[in-house]
Amino acid sequence: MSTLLAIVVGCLYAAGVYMMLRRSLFKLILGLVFLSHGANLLIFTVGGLTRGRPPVVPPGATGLAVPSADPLPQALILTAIVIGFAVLAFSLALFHRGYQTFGSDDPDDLKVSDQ
Amino acid sequence: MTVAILSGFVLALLAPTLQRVADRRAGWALALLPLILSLYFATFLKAIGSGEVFHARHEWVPSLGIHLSFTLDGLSLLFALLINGMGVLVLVYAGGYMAGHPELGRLYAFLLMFMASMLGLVLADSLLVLFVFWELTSFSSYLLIGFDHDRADARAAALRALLVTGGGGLALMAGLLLLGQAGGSLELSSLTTQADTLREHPLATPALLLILVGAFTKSAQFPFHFWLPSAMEAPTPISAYLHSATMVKAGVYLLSRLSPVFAGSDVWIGTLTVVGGLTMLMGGWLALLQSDLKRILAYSTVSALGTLTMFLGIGGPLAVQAAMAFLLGHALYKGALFLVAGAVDHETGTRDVDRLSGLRRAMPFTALAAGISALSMAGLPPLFGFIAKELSYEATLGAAWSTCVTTAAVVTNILLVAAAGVVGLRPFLGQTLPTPKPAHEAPLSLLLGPLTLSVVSIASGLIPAMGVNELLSAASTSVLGQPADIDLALWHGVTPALGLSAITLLGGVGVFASRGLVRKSASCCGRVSSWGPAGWYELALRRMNGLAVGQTQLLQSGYLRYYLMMTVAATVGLTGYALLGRGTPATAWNWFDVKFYEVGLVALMLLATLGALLLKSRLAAVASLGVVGYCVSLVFVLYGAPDLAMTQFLVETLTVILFVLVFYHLPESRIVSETSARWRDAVLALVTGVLMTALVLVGTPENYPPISEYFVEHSVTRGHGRNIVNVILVDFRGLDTLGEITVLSVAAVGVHALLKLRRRSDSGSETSVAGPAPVEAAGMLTQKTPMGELHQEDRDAGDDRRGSSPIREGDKP
Amino acid sequence: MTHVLLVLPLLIPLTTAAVSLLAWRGIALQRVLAVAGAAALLCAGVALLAYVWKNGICTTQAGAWPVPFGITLVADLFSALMVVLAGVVGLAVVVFSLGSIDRGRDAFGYYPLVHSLLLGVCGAFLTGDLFNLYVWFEVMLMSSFVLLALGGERPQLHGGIKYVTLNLVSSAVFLAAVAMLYGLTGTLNMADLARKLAGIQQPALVSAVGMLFLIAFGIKAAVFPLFFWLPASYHTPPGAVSALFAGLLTKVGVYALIRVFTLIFVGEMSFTHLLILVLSGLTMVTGVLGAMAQQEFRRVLSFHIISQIGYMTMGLGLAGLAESPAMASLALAGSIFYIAHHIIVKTNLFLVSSVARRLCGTFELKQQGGLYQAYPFLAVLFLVPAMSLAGLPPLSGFFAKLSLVQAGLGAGQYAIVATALLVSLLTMFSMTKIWAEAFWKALPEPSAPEASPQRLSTKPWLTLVLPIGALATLTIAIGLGAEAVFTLAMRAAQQLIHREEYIQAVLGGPT
Amino acid sequence: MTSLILRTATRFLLPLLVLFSLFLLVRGHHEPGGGFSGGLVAAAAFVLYGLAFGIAEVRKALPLDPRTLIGSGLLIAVTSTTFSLFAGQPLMTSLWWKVAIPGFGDLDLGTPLLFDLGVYLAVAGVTLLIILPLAEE
Repeated sequence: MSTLLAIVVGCLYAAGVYMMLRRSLFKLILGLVFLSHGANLLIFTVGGLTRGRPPVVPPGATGLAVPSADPLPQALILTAIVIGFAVLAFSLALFHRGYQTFGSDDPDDLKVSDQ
Repeated sequence: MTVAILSGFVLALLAPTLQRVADRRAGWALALLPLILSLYFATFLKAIGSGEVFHARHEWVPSLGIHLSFTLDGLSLLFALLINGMGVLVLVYAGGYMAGHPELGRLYAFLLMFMASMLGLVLADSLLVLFVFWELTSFSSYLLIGFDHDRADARAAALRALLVTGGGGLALMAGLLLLGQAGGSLELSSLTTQADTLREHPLATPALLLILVGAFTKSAQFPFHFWLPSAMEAPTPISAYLHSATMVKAGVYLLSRLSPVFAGSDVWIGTLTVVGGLTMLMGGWLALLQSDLKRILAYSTVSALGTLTMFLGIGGPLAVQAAMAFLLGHALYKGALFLVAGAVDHETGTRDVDRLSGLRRAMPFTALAAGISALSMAGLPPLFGFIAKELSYEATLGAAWSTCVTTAAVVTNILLVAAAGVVGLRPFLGQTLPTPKPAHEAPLSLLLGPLTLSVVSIASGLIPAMGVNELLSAASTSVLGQPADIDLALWHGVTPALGLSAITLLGGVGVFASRGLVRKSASCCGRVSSWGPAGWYELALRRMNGLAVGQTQLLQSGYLRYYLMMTVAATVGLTGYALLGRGTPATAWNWFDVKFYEVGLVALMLLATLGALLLKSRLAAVASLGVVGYCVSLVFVLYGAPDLAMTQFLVETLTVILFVLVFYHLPESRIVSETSARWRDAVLALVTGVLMTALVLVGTPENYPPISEYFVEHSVTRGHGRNIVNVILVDFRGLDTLGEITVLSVAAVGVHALLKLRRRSDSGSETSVAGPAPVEAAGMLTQKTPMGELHQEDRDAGDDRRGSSPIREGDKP
Repeated sequence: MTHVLLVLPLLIPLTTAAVSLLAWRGIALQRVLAVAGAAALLCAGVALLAYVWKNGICTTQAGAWPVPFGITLVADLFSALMVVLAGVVGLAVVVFSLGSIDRGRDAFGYYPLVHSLLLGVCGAFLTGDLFNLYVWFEVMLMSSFVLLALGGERPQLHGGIKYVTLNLVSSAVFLAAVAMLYGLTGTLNMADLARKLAGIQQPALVSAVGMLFLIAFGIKAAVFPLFFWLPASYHTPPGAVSALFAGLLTKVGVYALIRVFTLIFVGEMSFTHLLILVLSGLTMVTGVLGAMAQQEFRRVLSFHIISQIGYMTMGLGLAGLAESPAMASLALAGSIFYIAHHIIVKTNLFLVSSVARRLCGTFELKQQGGLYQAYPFLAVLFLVPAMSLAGLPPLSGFFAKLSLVQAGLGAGQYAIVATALLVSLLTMFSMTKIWAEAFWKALPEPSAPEASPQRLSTKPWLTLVLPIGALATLTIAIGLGAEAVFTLAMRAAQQLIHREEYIQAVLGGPT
Repeated sequence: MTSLILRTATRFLLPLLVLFSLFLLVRGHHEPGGGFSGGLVAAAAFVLYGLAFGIAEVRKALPLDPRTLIGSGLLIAVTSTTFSLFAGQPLMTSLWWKVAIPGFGDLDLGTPLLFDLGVYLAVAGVTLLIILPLAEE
């Protein structure tokens, strides 16, 4: 499965990059979401996959009897998901304001602020 | 010694205040400092004449090898006396010349800063300290040349001087550091002691060449000379001080200083003699072609600097003595002539020699000083200029290729005799011509300088034993690195040098008489001058600016897509090269344990991804995005991550809601990139994807037991929780979570502000929220409404500039 | 003592931000809190620096979990110095903001945002854990996003979208890089990583991961060819915000680069550090050329940031290629000195630009003028940092440049030395451009009617000039007292070069 | 959206969902859940309420302004981490107490739970602060 997921990760990154390069801020933000999915799955895959055994100690026990999924990548991903959400919400608001101000969804119209 | 240097800087800080308080007397008052310093340094004359050397040393930045070490030997003493002596005269002169100027206080400050820097330069023993002061002189001369800052010409001239000398300064810095590396020390005193081994070091020649660049730029040697004439934009007191007597001699000083280390090496002799000789000839010729008093003087200064450089290149006791004598003589007469030129300009309103004549009647004292100095410049006895010139001829006659060198010197001197006539005699003799301002005698403050210098010229010519002998001997001793005894005298008997002097004088008079002809014929080939180094400088500047604009338009194009593309390409390129560029690493293919429902899940996910990629409808694309998110959440479920799954599920739902809220009302996007762009992007995207896949495949092998084993073990016993992920979040790695909720909070504040804070905001809740903000703190703005003030503050010019920006106003009602 | 000192730089801004958010109705209170918080942060930083100077590298384990399992906070001299600098910039900018930020921004959380930015910055400096570094980076980034866009003016949105997008790419790369390292070594603690990575026999993979870090941090540091977001955005927010960004943000990227490439990725230095050196040269040149092409005060300054980032990374590159540890230390010390100098000087220049904008009504140099005649004091306050930036002795920039050049010559890397020197001449050129246009030149006639240099009323004048004056004084002090700062930089560099010291301090247990 | 059924249902759902979110928070230390999911659910409850009654009503129904929620959440979280500093322990060192509740048994109470509560409040406040103005647009 890790091989399959590796390919999925690649596809998500590719999709993200492709979308970010489109002339649409909407696609740009979609692309960002895909990048963050890709990164999350990458952590998940690289951290090692274990089927179906959540890292929760049964009541009464003090440790896990059987090897279970690595909890650390999960915690990292959780943090990353939340941060990704914060970033997404802000980008959406930024886009929203931008659209209201310039009336355009085309990033090429943002050219004037540079040289 | 250190106090002597620092006092100048301190006084510079106080000068503007003093000027406000003392007004007309400020110049006289400020001149007291250099006067005291001159006397102070003069007291060393006896001891140094008898071979003593004085040192002072303080720690400054020892870890970088910079010690504030100073040495006073003959050479330093000569310069110190020149700097301070001229300083006295110039400060007094400036007070009269610039009387009533609103920025006179600043002028004093800059002059004093310059004086102190120059003093530091000639006293420094550490090469880096020397460099520090070197740069300070460049910088203060920048401020001084641009003193008339309202004029674009003055600003351009200041910049030109700064760039040329500053550029040379950087070469000098590299050279000095290399020299320090080669010699293992940055102290001049210890470098000179190991001159022989140093010269053999492979770094010595590059170091020397770099240092020469620095010295040549500062001392206006060909091809860097062009900044000096244009620096005549500065008010005359500044030109007199910086561009005749002191700053331009800094390069010569440095060469003299390093002479004990390098003199005699082929590079040294060749470069200095050739460059110096060229500069000397060219300066003399160009001086003759000018009609502006200050420019004539400037070019003749260039010529003199060339002469000095040439003598240092020739080397040996005779040449060095000649150089030192010439240096002193030149400072005396050239300083006086500059001051005279200023006085003439000040009293008549013009500096054009063709419009000046017969001034001796209106300005007798000025005329007297001018005459004496001009004669000294022409090398007539009994003035000091004569002695210097005799010595020079003796030196050239004794040099290698003496015919060549002597001829050049004679030709140059002929030209300079003519120039001296143009500057010092022509305006004062003959018929009186009307001038823009009716001419009358200059005030005492303007006369003091020229007259004093003239007197010194005569005195040192007549009785050189009165200190001058000693001073120049001591200076030559320092330059040669071995005792040198000069016995200056007006009469040497009938020598070849005397003959040359006579030829020079006759030739000079001849050229002076026919200078009209010379100038006319020269103006025919005037176009040649635009080919000179000044033209190169302008061209280089333009090219550089063109390059800058071109490069910036290319790189900082404003297209976000290109920025992204570059960034992604750099990522893929560098990472890919590091990973695959040097052989293929082993990968862990692992197809066997795939379950069929997993394949289904992945297929669904990829399908949805494709949907988000290709679907035209925004809602459909968002829905596809949601599907991908839920699939990811399912992956988490399958692989033992219920917390993740739950969070991912909730977040994905929120995401979709947000997307819908934002995009629901917007029209479809209709812009489609060109096919070629799509292909290009697709390739880049694909390569990125492949790289990431490859990274995952290569990066999975576990080399060490992960630290999470500790968490599993201690979650219940020490973390008091059975859900290990949550214990990690709130305890094991709680700091991450603290940061994470901060990110969330900040984002929320940002979203709120973005949506609520705006230009045409209805005065809703936020306005009242603002409450009684301290009015005086936001005070200078006049708008009543808080929202309106937004525009006052730092509105960006990016849009203001481009009124015709293609972007429409927002379509929100 | 260690436990408290190490966490104060985090707790102070965080608490300030949290309380300010609670007091979102009381703007006056927020202002007071902001100044007090920034001052406290500065004090805490100085105390920490003094403590580390005396006791060597110190660490604390968040949650008292043993290394490498919990999150370690580490202060060596480098990071402590950076915290002090963050405090200096924070305090200067907050005071400047008092007189320059409008009430609209005030009411929408300007001051808590500044403090959350400082939190992110200090967190990044102090953490010894790679994922934790990611989190602090995000705190910093998110705060900067909001500060950049706060006010929602058109140029801000323009710049903001580019800034956000490109920095998010950086975050994605960073995250992937951290994941790769965890996969390789099973740990996140930097010291532990450094030790374990040495035992991994996959140089290509390790270098590739190193490249990911180079890219991720390179974007934040605005290294060639990853700097586009910076000139696109830094000239758009209010002056105080640009100053804050200019002072701190890119330097966090540089800090991270230095940390990671002296501690963790030291296996293939002839490849990685040579690459860094080449990129440094390109960064210097492209940045300074960009600055030459600009005619707007803040744009010139923005491009100069890029150019000078090149100098900072140059030291890192040289350190990797130097033959002796002494030379490597000198190179890194040059970098550290440069960072310290640049943070102060650049912040100051942006603050000056903001004042100039107020006086002339525009940032466009062509339309500015007359400041030298009307405000000689301000002119001096500009000249000091500007000339320091150009490396004029004896100001701070000279010693920064000097030590780098010395190290470059010592390492025999003449090409980069020549580049650095040439670029410093061009820097001088564009600083004099600002000087000639905004200060020397008379104010052009047809500019906006309200835009004649006129004296500001006294109170904001004070809050505006006080920070500028203080920073200028600091620049001079660093120059004249270069020995103290350089000794500090040198010792910090030695700590970085002798990485065992760091590893020992962290893994050997809390002191 | 303003159907009677939804309104009636929401009136009941709001307290239920808030309760459920608290349940998630409390149970999170042992079973999947925790402050983050809890906070999200709590916020969702109010968003749902907004769908039924309009955003203005949510602002009225909210016990605290979202920004206050965020501020207090952050402050609680920070404060919970600093207790240990006073005890001479590193930041965030957890302190646990066994509290005997009659009829329930021993309860493990500790600073990490307080921290989680801070997370809960902050997340709820954040979500509301993001969604409410967007929904108002």
